[in-house]
Formats: sequence, structure tokens, C-alpha cells
Amino acid sequence: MKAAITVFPGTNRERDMADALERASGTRPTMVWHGERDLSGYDLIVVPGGFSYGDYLRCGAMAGNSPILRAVKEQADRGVTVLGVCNGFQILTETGLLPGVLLRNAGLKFICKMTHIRCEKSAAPFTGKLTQGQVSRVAVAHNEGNYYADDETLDMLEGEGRVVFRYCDDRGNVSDATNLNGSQRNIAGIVNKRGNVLGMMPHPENAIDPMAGGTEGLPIFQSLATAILA
Amino acid sequence: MSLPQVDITPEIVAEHGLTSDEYKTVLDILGRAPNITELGIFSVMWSEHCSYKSSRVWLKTLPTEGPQVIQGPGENAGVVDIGDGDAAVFKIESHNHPSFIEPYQGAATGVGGIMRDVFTMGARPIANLNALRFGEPAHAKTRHLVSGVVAGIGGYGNCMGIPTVGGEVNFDKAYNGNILVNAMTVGLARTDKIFYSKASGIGNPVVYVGSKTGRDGIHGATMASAEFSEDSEEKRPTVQVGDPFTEKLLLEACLELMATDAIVSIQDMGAAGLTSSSVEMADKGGVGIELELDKVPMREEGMTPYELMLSESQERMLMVLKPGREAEAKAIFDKWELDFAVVGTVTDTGNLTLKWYGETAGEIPVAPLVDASPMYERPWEPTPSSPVVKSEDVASSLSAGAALKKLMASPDLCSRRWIWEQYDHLIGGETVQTPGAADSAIVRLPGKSKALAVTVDCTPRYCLADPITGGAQAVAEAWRNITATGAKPLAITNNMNFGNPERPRIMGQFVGAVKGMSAAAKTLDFPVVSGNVSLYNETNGEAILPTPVIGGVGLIEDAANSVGLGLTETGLILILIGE
Amino acid sequence: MKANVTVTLKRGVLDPQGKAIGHALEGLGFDGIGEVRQGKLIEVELAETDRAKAEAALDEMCRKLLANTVIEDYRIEIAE
Amino acid sequence: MKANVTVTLKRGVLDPQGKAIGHALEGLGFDGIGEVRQGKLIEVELAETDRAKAEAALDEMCRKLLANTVIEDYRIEIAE
Ligand SMILES: Nc1ncnc2c1ncn2[C@@H]1O[C@H](COP(=O)(O)OP(=O)(O)O)[C@@H](O)[C@H]1O
Repeated sequence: MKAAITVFPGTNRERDMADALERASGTRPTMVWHGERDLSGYDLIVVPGGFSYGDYLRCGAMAGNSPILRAVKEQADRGVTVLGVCNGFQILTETGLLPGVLLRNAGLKFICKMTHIRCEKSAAPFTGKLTQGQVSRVAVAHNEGNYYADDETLDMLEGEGRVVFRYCDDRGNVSDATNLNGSQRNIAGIVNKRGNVLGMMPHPENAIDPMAGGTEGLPIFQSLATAILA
Repeated sequence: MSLPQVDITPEIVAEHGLTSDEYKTVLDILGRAPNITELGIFSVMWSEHCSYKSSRVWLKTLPTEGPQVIQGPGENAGVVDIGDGDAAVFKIESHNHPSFIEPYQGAATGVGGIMRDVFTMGARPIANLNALRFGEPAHAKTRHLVSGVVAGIGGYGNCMGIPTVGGEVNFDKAYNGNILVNAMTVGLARTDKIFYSKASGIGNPVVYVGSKTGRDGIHGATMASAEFSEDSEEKRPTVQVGDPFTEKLLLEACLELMATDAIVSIQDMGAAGLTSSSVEMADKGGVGIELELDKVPMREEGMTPYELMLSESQERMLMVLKPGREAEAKAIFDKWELDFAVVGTVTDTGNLTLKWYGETAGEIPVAPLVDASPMYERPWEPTPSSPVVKSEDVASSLSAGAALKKLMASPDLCSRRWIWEQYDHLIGGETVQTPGAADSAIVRLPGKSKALAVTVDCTPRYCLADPITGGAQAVAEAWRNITATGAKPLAITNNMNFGNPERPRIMGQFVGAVKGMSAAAKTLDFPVVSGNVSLYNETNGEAILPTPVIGGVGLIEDAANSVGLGLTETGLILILIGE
Repeated sequence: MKANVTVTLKRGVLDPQGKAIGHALEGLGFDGIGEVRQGKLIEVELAETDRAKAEAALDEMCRKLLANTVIEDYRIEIAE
Repeated sequence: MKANVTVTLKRGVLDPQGKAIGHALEGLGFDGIGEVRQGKLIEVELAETDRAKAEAALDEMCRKLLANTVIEDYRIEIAE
């Protein structure tokens, strides 16, 4: 698996992401600096978490306008698998690769904790190793993770089965009480129409180690490794 | 661009906080009257903050050595050997006053400052901690201050991508008008790649990197003097706005350059900016430094040498490079979109020489400036001993259950989850014991099985009742919190927060705490490798509780063996040990 | 030329910050506080001296970067 | 009554957001961008109908909550 991780000024979870991908696939991904314009030759492109450009103006806005994002878009259009996590999700919505936006958390505070998400759809390349309804304990760490889209868009996402993860409790119950940031319909992750671009707020890459965070994030990376190696 | 001419009147001298004796020493050192820029430099260097003039005599009595100590107090941070060629680099620092005035930015820039101290030494920060003291929960300002400070600490640390893994919080009315925000950073370096601030190599370039210099933090009172009246009605803010994004770039750029061998020495521009960084670098190396101030990257128009030397703008560093390495260094800083400017050279004059478009804007011999910095043996009174309260003598009408509930709900003991959830404590994927999970946080070294145990501790009410015992207790608690997780305590850093040292009662608290801390650190073989002193924490003559905060660091060879607080299964046996 | 760009949330998009400010104002004892909304003000200095050209450029800046038109409206005002 | 309060950083205070926006605009190919500063816009609806009283109340709101006058300036505009 040849994976690229994009690095912007202010990106800070690129190493966590590289560790997770390496653990699942056995190969170390390549870090690609934001000034690059060509991303051809990779099977997987990951836009990781952090504070690209300080999260100034709007999270993801400046990175979303950078040259490398044009390259990400090109590859996505050609069907290459693209994963955006946290700031990466924000960036992908800013570029229009995914619909909606991520607003400030409803509680107006940064939230860092372990939480649960429910897999709504078991499908390659992102969730092939998860079963539908499977609950995973993963980390969240964000200030703007409040997913918002108008009702029409939300209905379309639901109708097309594009909501991939929702915030839930440890038994998979989805309710207002488990909606930690105010997201519409508890949405934690969505895919594009074609199914090759996934954006999610939680950090599965911080749940790959029995000693720190547990290992319930690992199946996502194993899904990618399997789907892409196959 | 001519130099402003300012008459040095007794009022201006007083506004710069120099006593008449101190000013006489200035005249002796220079053999003439200083100009305004030179006066500003003396004032900054001899301030309590830089010179430790009230505390130095006592700090010298602390134990600072041990086989594990690579660098004790005196550098940007302390350095401790943790085996296999790895070193832990750490320090704690206060940002009390600014955090009271503007809680978010004050706390944020405090965190930024302490991280710079650590990565200046070549260490990548791996953990942040914070020790906070607020007024009573019911006080009108407390809520606002707590939420602003916590958001500010999180805002800076989260953006930098360094996990904030521990801390402590107390509430007491003594802090109503003077909160305490102490931030600690622990970093990781290789023992053979530690960077120091000692300048050397006559003719070597002196380089400025980071953000541009603005008029941040230049003291309002001084600015109001006639010659700076441009907009004197608008009092200069004494609070800086932090830019964690730029600092993250600065961190990466510095570490990238440090991986080469181009740097001779490096010093961050902390509170006293260009002044203290250049003076310290020159003094440590026994050399002179000439600065061409007009080359300093400036954020605003019309800045004067005085302002450039005194600015407290954040996210800046000063370095001495090996000759001919400027282009290579510049390429790295260009890549990270940071300012880079060669602003001077190392000289053999022993002087700090300031140039302004070719003209001399100031010239001060460095050694006398540093050596003559005032040191006071302030009079002090021992704290009268308070009667010991025996538990048998305290009548309680509460049942054990009710007492437990009351304790658990009290502001000083209730859950701190509300705070630590606002801090990214998981980034890096190495936080083996998270906040609340153990007596100290455990952060593993990337790619290794060993980990550091880190904690901050102090119980101010003990220190008020008996500073000696309280000072010792803080050290002992840090030691216990580390050992309780299975780690071996290595060394400490301390943040001495006290009231006005010119009052013998307060000075007595300081002296007592140092004595207690010293005794405990000696007994436990737990030396002090860095620290910070914050005095004059008073409002309207009401001092804060004496608060000598201890930051402790320990080592555990296998993080898998670390122990938390949680009762992990039923049927476990509880054992009480100790007296 | 100096311009002020104000970026505000579209009507109908929830504004938790504005709501929190409203609450806080009530908590401070201010009466009769209705809806409170928070937006951004961006002041831009431009070398451009032609007003129409400046406006066109600013409009493009807003669409490309300064506002996210999925949720935000913007307004451009040329100051001088 | 409706009022717009704008809160801006004082002259001389570092504005990291403004700086980053300026950079980004240049990166997008916009020329002649001078200083960019970012501030806040707060729209408040008030039950008060007396203009002078509203202004006084708003001034107090700014000093107490909406701005920190150590680093920020504020401006009040009554819209209608
Ligand atoms: N300001 C803070 N920042 C981060 N973590 C904190 C802070 N205050 C307390 N904590 C964490 O909360 C937990 C409980 O704190 P405390 O009651 O002081 O514990 P203890 O008395 O066991 O030292 C600890 O894990 C501590 O690190």
C-alpha cells in the first residue's frame, strides 16, 4: 500500500496517523509537504488532524485553498481513496469534496476524550472490517466538530447510505446524550457519493495501542490495508 | 531614522524601577550617563524578573546535583539523563499577572513561553502540565478567569500538538485579586544534542528567527515620557497575544536546523526579549555582541532601538551560527515561512553594542551589567508556628458517608474532568496514564517501552501554616505521586509564587519554603534542575498564600508496568501503608 | 484603499456563540436582550485604487476564502 | 432596536489571524494586499427604544463582556 499523508503548516497528528497506517499495513506512509502539486502514484491519501494554518479564519479554509488540495481533488476524482480525519475532514468539506461544514462545538469548548462511534455501513475501503452496528471506542479532540448541513443534504446523505459513523454510547445507542458536539443527527463521519472519500471527526489513529487508547480504531486501518492491497 | 534624544531625568530613572543606588552603579559601569535605550536595558536586566535580586541568595541553597543531572538551573531548562542516550528537559514558569488581566491570552502565552524554553535546548516537548490557583468559586471574577485560563492553555497547547497531561487546581480567597497560572513543559532530547545559550566564536553571525518584533509589552509608564508621546493617551497593552501557529512552525524549524550542526548557541526571547537573550548569550560566553537593530524584522513602523530592545513580542529566538551556515539555516526558516535575519555578530569587545543605521545607539560592558546586578538579603521573619491540630480534637457532626460526599463535592477535591477534557491529552498516542487515571501522568517515549512520570504539586494552606513543612511536603507529594505509579523519581523544577518580598513576613515564607524544599529534596535525592520565581503577588496589600509549586519528573523502564488509581476488578485487596 | 468585509452566519444556521453571549449578558443583569449573533469583521488594505476593481477583487476573496457560503453571508464596504 | 458592535484588536497588538489571512490571500494570487486585521462583529437586539439609553447599555456591555479593553477597542452602531 502506497500511502501519502499531507502536511500543512500547523498539522500535528501526522505521526499518529503514520503509526496507525504502518501498524495496519506494514509500510510507512510518505509525508507530503503542502507545496507539492502532484500526488499521482499513491493508493491512499490521508489528510490528517491538527491546526492547519492555526485554524485561523475558519478551520480548514486556508488548507482547502492550497495547491496540494487541488492534487487531492484530482486523485479523488480518479477514484483514489482519500481519508480526512478531524482537521482533514474540515479541509475536505471546505474544498467541497464532502458536503456540509463543521461548526464550533455546541458546548463552545474543545473536547478531548475517548468516545464511542457506531458503524452505520460496512463497506470497502474504509469499513470493510467492521460490521454494521459495530461500536468502536476511539478518541476525539476538536473544537469545531459540530457537523452541519441543511435538511435536504442530510436526507440525501441518509438516503444514499453515506453516513458512516455516528456518536453513540458504549452499547451503540444514538441519542442527544451521546452527541458530544451538537452534530446534526449525531454524524461523526460521511463518505462522498462515489464512496472513495471519507471524512470523520474522531481519531481512530489514537486507538491502535493496547496501552494507550485501546485498539478499537485499528479495524479502520486494516480495512484500508485489505481493500487497497487486494 | 535619527535616534530619539531623551533627557535622563530622575523621574525617568524612577519610572524604570531603578533605585538611586542602582542608578549610581549604572553611572559607575558606563562612566557616563546612559541614554534611554541603555537605561531601559539596565532596568530590564536588574528587574526582579530577570535578576532574581530578592531570591538569588536563597535559591543558591537548593540541592541541584546528582548523577542523573546533566544541566541544573541556569539554562533555559533543566536536563536529566534517562538512559540510552535520552534526556528529559523540563521547566515550569508562571504567567500570573497577565492571566488575571486577560485570562485567555495571558495563560496561552505562558504556555508558549515555557515550551520555547524547552525546545530551545533541542528537546521536542512531549508533555505539558499546569498548576492553577483561583479565588473563591463564588467571587464575581472566578468563573470568567477559570474558563478563560483553561481555554487559553488548551488553545495554545492543542494547536502546538503537545499533550497537556496533568495539573492541579485550588481555590482560595487569597487569590481573588491575583490568580496563579504556572505552566510546565517536559521535552525529550538526545544527551549529545543539547543546545546551550553560551555565545562563542568571534565574528560568528547572530541570527534572529521567528515572528516580527512589535511594540508588545513595552511598559506603559515609560512610554508616556514626553519623547514617546506619539500616542501616549493610548496606554500600551501589557498583555501579548499568542500565536501558537507560528510557534508550532518555530518548533519544527528549530528542530530541523538543530539536526544539522550549524548552531553554536541559541536562546529564546522570553520576557525581556532581545535584551536578556543577547546579554545572557554574551555573558555566558565571555564575549561581546554587536546588534544592528535596524535589521531586526519589525511589525510596526517607526520603532526605536529602545522599543526593539524592550519588546516582549512572542515566538522569537536568537541564535549564533557557525560562519557560512546562514544560507542553509535561512532555507529552513523560509520553508516554514518564518522571519530570518542576520542581526549582528559575536565580538571580542565584551560589550553589548547596538547600532542603528550605522550610528551607535548604545554600548554597555556585559560582564559588569550582569555581575553588578543587584542581590538583596532581604530581612525576613520566621513564620510563627501554629498549633498542631489533632484529628481527635476536631469534632464533626457528619457521618463518614456525609463527610465523604462533602469532600468529594468541595471545589478543591471535585473532579477536574471539566478542565482536562479541554486539553488534548491524547495526541501523540503515548499517554499511557491519562489525567485522572493515576497519581502522575505517564507519557511513553515514542518507539520505546520506557516512559516519564510527571506531576505538579503544592498545598498552599500547609505552606501558610508552616512554610518549612509545606515546602517539604510539596516535594514529598511529587515524589509520592511519581513512586505511586511505579516510576523512579529523578528531579524537580519549582515555581515559587509569593507576595511582596520587601515585607519581612512574606520573605520569611519564601525562606521557609526554600528551606523545607531543600531538606526534602536532599533527603529524597530529588534535585532541583530548574525553576522560576514570581514575587509581588498581592492586591491591596493582601498577599496570596505562599505557593511553592513543585513539578516532578520520574522514569519507568516499562510503561506497561505503570499503575493507576482504578480498581480494575472485584475481589482486590486494599492495603494501607505508611503511618 | 481600505475595505471592511463582514461575514455573518446565514439566518437559520444556529449560532451557539451568539446565544452564549446573549445568556452571559442576561446573567450580568442586562434586560431586554433579544437575539445576539456573532460574526467576523475583516479589514483589508488594498493597493488597488479603482473602486470597482477593488470591489470585484474583494468579492472574489470572499467567495474563495473569507466566507464559506454554505453557511455564511458576506458584505463588502469600501471605507475610503 | 438593533445594534452592531465591532470589536477589534488595538493598534500594535499582534493579530495572528489577520496575518494568516493576508498570507493566504497572497497565496491565492491576489496582489497588492496590505495589512489585514480580523475583528468580531456582534449583533444585538435590544428591547430598549430610547437611543441614548441603548447606547449607554451597549457601552457597559462592551466594557463588561464584549471586549477586553486591555487589548481591544470597540465601536457601537445603532442600526435602526
Ligand atoms: N489544571 C489541570 N490540568 C490538567 N489536569 C489536571 C489539572 N488539575 C487537575 N488535573 C488532573 O486531575 C487529576 C486529579 O487532580 P488532583 O485532585 O490534583 O489529584 P491528586 O490530588 O491525586 O494529585 C490528576 O490526574 C491531575 O493531573
